[in-house]
Amino acid sequence: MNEVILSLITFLPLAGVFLLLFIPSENKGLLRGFTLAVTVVTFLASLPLVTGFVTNADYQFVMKMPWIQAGPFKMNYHVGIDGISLWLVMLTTFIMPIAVLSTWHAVEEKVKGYMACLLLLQVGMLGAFISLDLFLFYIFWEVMLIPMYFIIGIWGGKNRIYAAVKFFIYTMVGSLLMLVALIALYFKGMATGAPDFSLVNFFGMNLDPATQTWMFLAFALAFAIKVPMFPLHTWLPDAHTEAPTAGSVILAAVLLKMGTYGYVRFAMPLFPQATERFTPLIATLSVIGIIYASLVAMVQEDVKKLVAYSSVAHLGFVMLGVFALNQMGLQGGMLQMLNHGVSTGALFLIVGIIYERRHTRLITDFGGLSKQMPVFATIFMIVTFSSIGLPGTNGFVGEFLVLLGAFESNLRWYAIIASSGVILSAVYMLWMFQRVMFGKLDNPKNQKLEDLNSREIAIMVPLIFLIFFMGFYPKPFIDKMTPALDKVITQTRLTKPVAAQPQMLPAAMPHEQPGLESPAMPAGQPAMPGAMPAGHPAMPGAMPAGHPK
Amino acid sequence: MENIVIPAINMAVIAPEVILSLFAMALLLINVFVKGESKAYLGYLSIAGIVVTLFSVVSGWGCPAEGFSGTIVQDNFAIFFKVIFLIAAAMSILITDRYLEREGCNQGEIYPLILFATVGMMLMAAGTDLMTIFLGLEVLSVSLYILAGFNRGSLKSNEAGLKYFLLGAFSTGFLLYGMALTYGATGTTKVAKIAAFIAQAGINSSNLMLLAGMLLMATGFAFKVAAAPFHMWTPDVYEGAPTPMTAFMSVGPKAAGFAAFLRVFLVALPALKAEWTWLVWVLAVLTMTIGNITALYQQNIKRMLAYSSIAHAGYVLVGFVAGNAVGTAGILFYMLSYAFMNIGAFAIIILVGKKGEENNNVSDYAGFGYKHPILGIAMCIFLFSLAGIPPAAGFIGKFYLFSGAIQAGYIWLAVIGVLNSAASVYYYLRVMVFMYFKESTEEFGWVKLSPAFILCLLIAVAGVLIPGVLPGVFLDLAQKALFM
Amino acid sequence: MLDNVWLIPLFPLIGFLINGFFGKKIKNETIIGAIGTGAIFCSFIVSCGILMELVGLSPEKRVFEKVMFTWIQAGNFKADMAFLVDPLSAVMIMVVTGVGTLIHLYSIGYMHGEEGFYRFFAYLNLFCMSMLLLVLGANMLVMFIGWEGVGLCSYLLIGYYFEKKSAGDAAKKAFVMNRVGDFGFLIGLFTLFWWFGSNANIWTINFMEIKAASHLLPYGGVVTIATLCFFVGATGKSAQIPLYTWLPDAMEGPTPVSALIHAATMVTAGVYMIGRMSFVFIKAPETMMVVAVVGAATAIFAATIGTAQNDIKRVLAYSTVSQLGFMFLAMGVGAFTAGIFHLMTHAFFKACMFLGSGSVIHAMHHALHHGHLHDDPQDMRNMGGLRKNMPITFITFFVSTLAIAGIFPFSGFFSKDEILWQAFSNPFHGNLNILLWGTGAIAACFTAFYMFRLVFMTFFGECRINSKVKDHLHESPLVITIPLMVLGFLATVGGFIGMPKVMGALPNYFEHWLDPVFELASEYGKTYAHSGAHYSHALEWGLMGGSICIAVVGILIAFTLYVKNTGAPEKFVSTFPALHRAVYNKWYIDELYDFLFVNPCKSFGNLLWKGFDVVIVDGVVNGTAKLVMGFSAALRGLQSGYTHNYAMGMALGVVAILAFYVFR
Amino acid sequence: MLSINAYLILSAILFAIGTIGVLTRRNAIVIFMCVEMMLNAVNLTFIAFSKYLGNLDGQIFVFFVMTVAAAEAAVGLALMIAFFKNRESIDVEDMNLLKW
Repeated sequence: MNEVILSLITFLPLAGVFLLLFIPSENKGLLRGFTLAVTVVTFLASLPLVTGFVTNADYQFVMKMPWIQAGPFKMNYHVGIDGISLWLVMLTTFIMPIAVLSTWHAVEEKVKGYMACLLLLQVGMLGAFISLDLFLFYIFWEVMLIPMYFIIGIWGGKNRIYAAVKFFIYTMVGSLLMLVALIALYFKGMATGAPDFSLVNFFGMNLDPATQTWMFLAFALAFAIKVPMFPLHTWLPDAHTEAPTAGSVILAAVLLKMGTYGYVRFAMPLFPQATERFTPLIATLSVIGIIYASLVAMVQEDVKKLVAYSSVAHLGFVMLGVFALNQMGLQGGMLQMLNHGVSTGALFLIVGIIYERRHTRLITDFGGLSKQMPVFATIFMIVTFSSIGLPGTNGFVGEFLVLLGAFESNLRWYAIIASSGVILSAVYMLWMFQRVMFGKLDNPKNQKLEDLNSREIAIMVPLIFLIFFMGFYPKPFIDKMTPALDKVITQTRLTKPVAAQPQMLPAAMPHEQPGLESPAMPAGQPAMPGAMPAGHPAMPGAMPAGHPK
Repeated sequence: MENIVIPAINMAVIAPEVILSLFAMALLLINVFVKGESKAYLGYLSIAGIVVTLFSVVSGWGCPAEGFSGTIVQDNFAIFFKVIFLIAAAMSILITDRYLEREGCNQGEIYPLILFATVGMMLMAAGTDLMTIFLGLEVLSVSLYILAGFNRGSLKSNEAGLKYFLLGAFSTGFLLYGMALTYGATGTTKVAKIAAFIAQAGINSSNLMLLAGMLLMATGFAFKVAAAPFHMWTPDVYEGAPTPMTAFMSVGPKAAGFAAFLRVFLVALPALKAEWTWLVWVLAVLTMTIGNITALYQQNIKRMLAYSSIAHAGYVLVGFVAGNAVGTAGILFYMLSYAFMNIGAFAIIILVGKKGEENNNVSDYAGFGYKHPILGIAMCIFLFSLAGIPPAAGFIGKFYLFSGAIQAGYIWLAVIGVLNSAASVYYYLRVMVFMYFKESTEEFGWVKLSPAFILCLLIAVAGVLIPGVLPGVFLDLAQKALFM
Repeated sequence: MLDNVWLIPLFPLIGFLINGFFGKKIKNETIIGAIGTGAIFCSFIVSCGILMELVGLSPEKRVFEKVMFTWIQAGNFKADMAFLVDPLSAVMIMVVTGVGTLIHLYSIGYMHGEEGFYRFFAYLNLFCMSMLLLVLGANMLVMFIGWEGVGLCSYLLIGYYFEKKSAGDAAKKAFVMNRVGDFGFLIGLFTLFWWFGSNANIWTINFMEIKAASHLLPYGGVVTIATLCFFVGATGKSAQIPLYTWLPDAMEGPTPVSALIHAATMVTAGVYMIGRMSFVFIKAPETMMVVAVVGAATAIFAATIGTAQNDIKRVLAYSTVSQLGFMFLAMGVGAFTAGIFHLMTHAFFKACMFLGSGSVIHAMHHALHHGHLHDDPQDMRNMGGLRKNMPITFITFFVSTLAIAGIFPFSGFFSKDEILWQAFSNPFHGNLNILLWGTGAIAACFTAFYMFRLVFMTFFGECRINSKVKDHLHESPLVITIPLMVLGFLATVGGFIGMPKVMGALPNYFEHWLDPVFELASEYGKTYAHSGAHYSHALEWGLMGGSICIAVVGILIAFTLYVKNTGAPEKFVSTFPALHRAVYNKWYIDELYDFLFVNPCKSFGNLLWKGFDVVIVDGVVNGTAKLVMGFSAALRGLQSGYTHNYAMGMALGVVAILAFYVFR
Repeated sequence: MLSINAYLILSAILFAIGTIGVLTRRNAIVIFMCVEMMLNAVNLTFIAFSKYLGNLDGQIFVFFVMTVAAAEAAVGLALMIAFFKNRESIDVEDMNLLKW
């Protein structure tokens, strides 16, 4: 049973698409209801993943079936999740029903196609997260583009065609280069005995530096575009601004995570030396992205664009944390991915809600909405503060760990500069909030706005819940991902010299740095022995620094 | 004076060609003697002929044989290509009937001509003697000249036919001269013996005569496959020719050209591989780039697909440069999938077009996806496949071609290839932009589907999706079809 | 009881949830007010219990940590949701819950009839919870939740009248400036955590663990950096130079908010934080000096501005900034106990004054409302002679003013005098001590002056407002005056628990109480303190007298200018117009910040967006596309349609190929 | 006995003349005649080689080339007639409906 869950949730939406074709186009209610049902069922079906997940570094719920065997190539239908993908899969299945609900009435035209696109998108996203076969991953990675392209292009705003085409081609350029590297990697792997495209074959291959460099760059480019990292970000504001609410929500919540996920899953552990070499570059770009996007966000006139730029900044934090390459940073980065999915997803929902009512997103068209829409104001405020990273909300935990991790690694100065992004995020978010929600309700068009209806409340409540839950009790999330991330650290740091570690006083270093002593760590132990400072050998999972005796 | 030795004639080897030729001739006669308005039955008869031929072709799979003292062979390589030709011919025939009716040039000769062209292609694929290859090529070309100019009433069609004819003949000159020089340098016209002679005599690229012969032959084949800079006829001819024939031409002769190109260069001239690889490398880059970039600007969808077909020739040349098993198998697979996707796309173009080849502009597709959702989806599938986006066959094909190049160490070539591929996405997407992102301005009243048409589209969709999702068996066949 | 410390923040949280979710439905102000006040009162009871229990323990055992659950754990980093009870936090929770309860009570009356009554109480409860988390946090991160949480509540409450643009602006300003401070706090935290981890393999942010390991910390160096960062955090939260400008603007919030948040509790968080980490701060002499200098500078700087403000709350706001400066001065000279002591007394008298001013404003508002006048009810120029109309308010306000002015035996005297004495006599800053003391003394003089200016303008003289309105000026209801009386009482007598040793009448309870907390710090301090400088009791007595004299001088000046010779201020203004304008406009610091930071940020943002993002980054992208299109157009031109051109192309191709191979 | 080179050079010259003719002439029939000239140049090459090498392959090839040329001529002329009917010209400069 266990091994089919992943395939089930991935292809359930596809089955949904086929069934959708038999529902008459005029029956919009049924179309929406059916799609909602499919996504909800998918979500429910994905819950066993959390409950059944054993906290270790192994791939779980694995299914491996031969798929293509031709010539030198062997591709398998090889799926499975570990702590890294578990939450991203959950995020995807969780966000989909919300996305479907979010444009319940906003999309009145071509409902059938719209719903089909949403479901197809889900197939692509889930597939990409669960693939353990590089080729399979690539297929899903590309498949994702198509429905998103249509969602933006058909149901988008005024400038939608430009945005859709830009989105598609921009992403395509990167991913095709990745394809080249991927194939080259396979041939390299074949030479050292890799039997198929399964990801595990390619770890620890000790490629020569030049090869690593270009392959890493190819992978990194594809992922950087998706993230998006400065200066490859310009497709994002356009895509976000033009996409319908559900599109923006999914784009922000899940699609962008593909990029950062790609780094963690592929680019870094596959090419450790190149990762080390390019860490300064990527950290620099991340930090620039944080500051830059924040400053640009500050002066945006369109709420949605502002949120889009804030996404760029947030993802900059993720990248910084990931490339800190220590437990804190990576866990923070992963958590920040989830947080960003929840908070920014919620922000886009909020923008969608007012857009639906007013058909404008210009900040200057609003003002004083708090008076007219108190419930909305409350929710908006919570989400805003989550996005700012207020302690107690989810945003804080991730951001804090990222900065801490970066600070503890070699990226200290980057961390310090990035921390100033914390100030800027407060500036642009609160300024926007103030202009939209505070002040006098003097625009007559705003005076008749209705507060949230029950559907809108229903979509916001789970997100609000998560905002606080992850803010106050992120432990279950972190715990489940820890072993897998430790493995990533081990794989990526395999060849790293000790000198790259933080400076230590010789007298005061009784412990090994994480991951150095046991590169071939037996996966499956509850906590990574290699990741524990030897000072606390007997305390798996919990290591409060004791009082030095 | 020696005794004349009657060479071994093995008719079984050319059985498919014979069958198809007989059918073609019979159809010619029937066309003349049987009166009637509709010529559709000729189409069905030719389909029958193709099916019979197909069986005859396939039955030879796995049993290599040669005939006519080694001037023609029956090997898997030839069989794989022959299947492609037959599929292309059959699919083109399925969409011809409606088109001719609409354009008012309902003449039955078109079917036998298609069959003759197919025979020519089959000869090219099966020929192991420069002579046979040349003959096949000419049989094909002469038929195609007529097919391109088939719509006598249309000036565009006339022009296409005439241009094709003049340039085709011109290129034949080069090809022949190349063959002559090769003959002069090696003393034989049989590909296997050429290779043997080169190996035995130890001649290499310093032999200018052989080198010149090789290069001139390459230009001749490059013309056939529409590789830059010998591609310039392609857009004009494709645009002017009757659409079903454009579909046919863009697939069949290109595949045939590659079949001959591959056989001559890989079998006869492997010793000069270092020489011709660079040539093909340059050709590949030029072809991809020129094809794709020029296509970006096109408004006429037929012309756009013409440029796109140039680009696709470029991709295939990438596999050729690789010259290894993966690359070559990639060529075979790619030509097969290209047949499905390209003819499928042209089928839709026929449906959207009006008499006199109107409505062929991309902008005429505005809203098409909503008026005819199923056709729209089909068109999307073809276009995505052409763009090389999974899970369509076009992606797997490109994957294989580029894999070949990467395996052989031509990373930059692969990079140029994928960048081209990314650029190409723009113009394929553009069609979809109009199909889905713009509202229709007028009614699409002119789409009339016949069962044959539906069949053709079904085959095309299946032929794009099945090898796309489960390419294993097809790739396996392609691997087995290699003569190396 | 100690084990139930978690109840303290829980009650306000419950209050917040009830009022926040159901307040709108409840509607009844009494119930809402009762819930809000009751919640914090329950906390107060628990706090009392905890205090009692602590008192019962021997001094060295007065540390208790309660771990609730592991909040964040990642790699070596671990942060528990844990509470720390020790004498210091006990003082703080008493102040917060005690003053908090009074202010909640007061708010029931003050906020009567406001549209968002429930919202107000919900926020107020939320604030109390955050503040309690801040003071009870057992590690820096829990403290940081509270730290930012109070910032949030401050934001919400300053922006309570969100329809007023100025309120929204002020709220945002407060939050952003606090964030600047938080940035510092975070970096400080990182530094400390990193240092301990990499040098001592102690991966902790827990205060007690750091304390236990603090002997490993070097003097200066990295500790200076870390503490300076923390101090940046403190300047943000506690409105010190350079991040003080948000506090006066924060007066846009309702007056109880100003009393609770912007006087009694939140703004003192920075002081508390330094006290909490005294053992780290003391190890950085440079930081100590910076803290002292900034504190002294803020004290005098804000005091000067306070002299020229006409808005009653703004005067109090600047006075708060100034008094916070005193507290930082105390911290900076190593007089942690004195700082905390002043924190407490300040909480009493300043809360009392804010509430008193609220009472005045309340009355003025009502009166003006009756008279259908639109004058500013907060402008002191409209007031005068209110002592007759509002006796209770006047008396409580007056004693608090005496306290802040430092008149014996009011509470402020003891705390402020202690600070000044320590500034003079501390062993850390050498010759700087005189300057610190002098600045403090002058600031004290200014304080006495502007506070009495306020009192005189408000309560003395003749009412400067329309006479028909005058009759409508009433004393506020009991619910408002009771808190005033309690606070007034505390402001009067609160100082006795910290009576200086030289006086000898009472043991210095307060110092003894906090001794275990700051013991280690003074221990560390000794290693680099200048020895020998022993001052006689006579000098201490002398300075004490001096400071009273200074205060009296200030009062007399105020009396002269604003009671006896009311024309004098006008004359002064006309004599030194530029000076007055500068002071009145707060030395143009806001404008300076706008000029230096806000506007450049905006224009830089605009430049980046419209100049860089759109033109360059996107320009490259679209430019590439255009370039390719240009190529496309050019290549298309080659396709001339002429057969001979095509043939020529082919021929050239052949020639080129042949030529290449032949001539290579 | 002339050496093989003479034949080859002659045929090369003929081929070049044919090529230049194709490039410079504008009348479709003339162009086609130039193409025929190229083919015949090739034929000459074949024959020369055949004689020189002493095998018949070249000569057989020439037969085929001639046959094919005849077929091409038939088809080509038919196309020209069709074009002429519609356009009343067989000048290649008039064949420019299809371009770009």
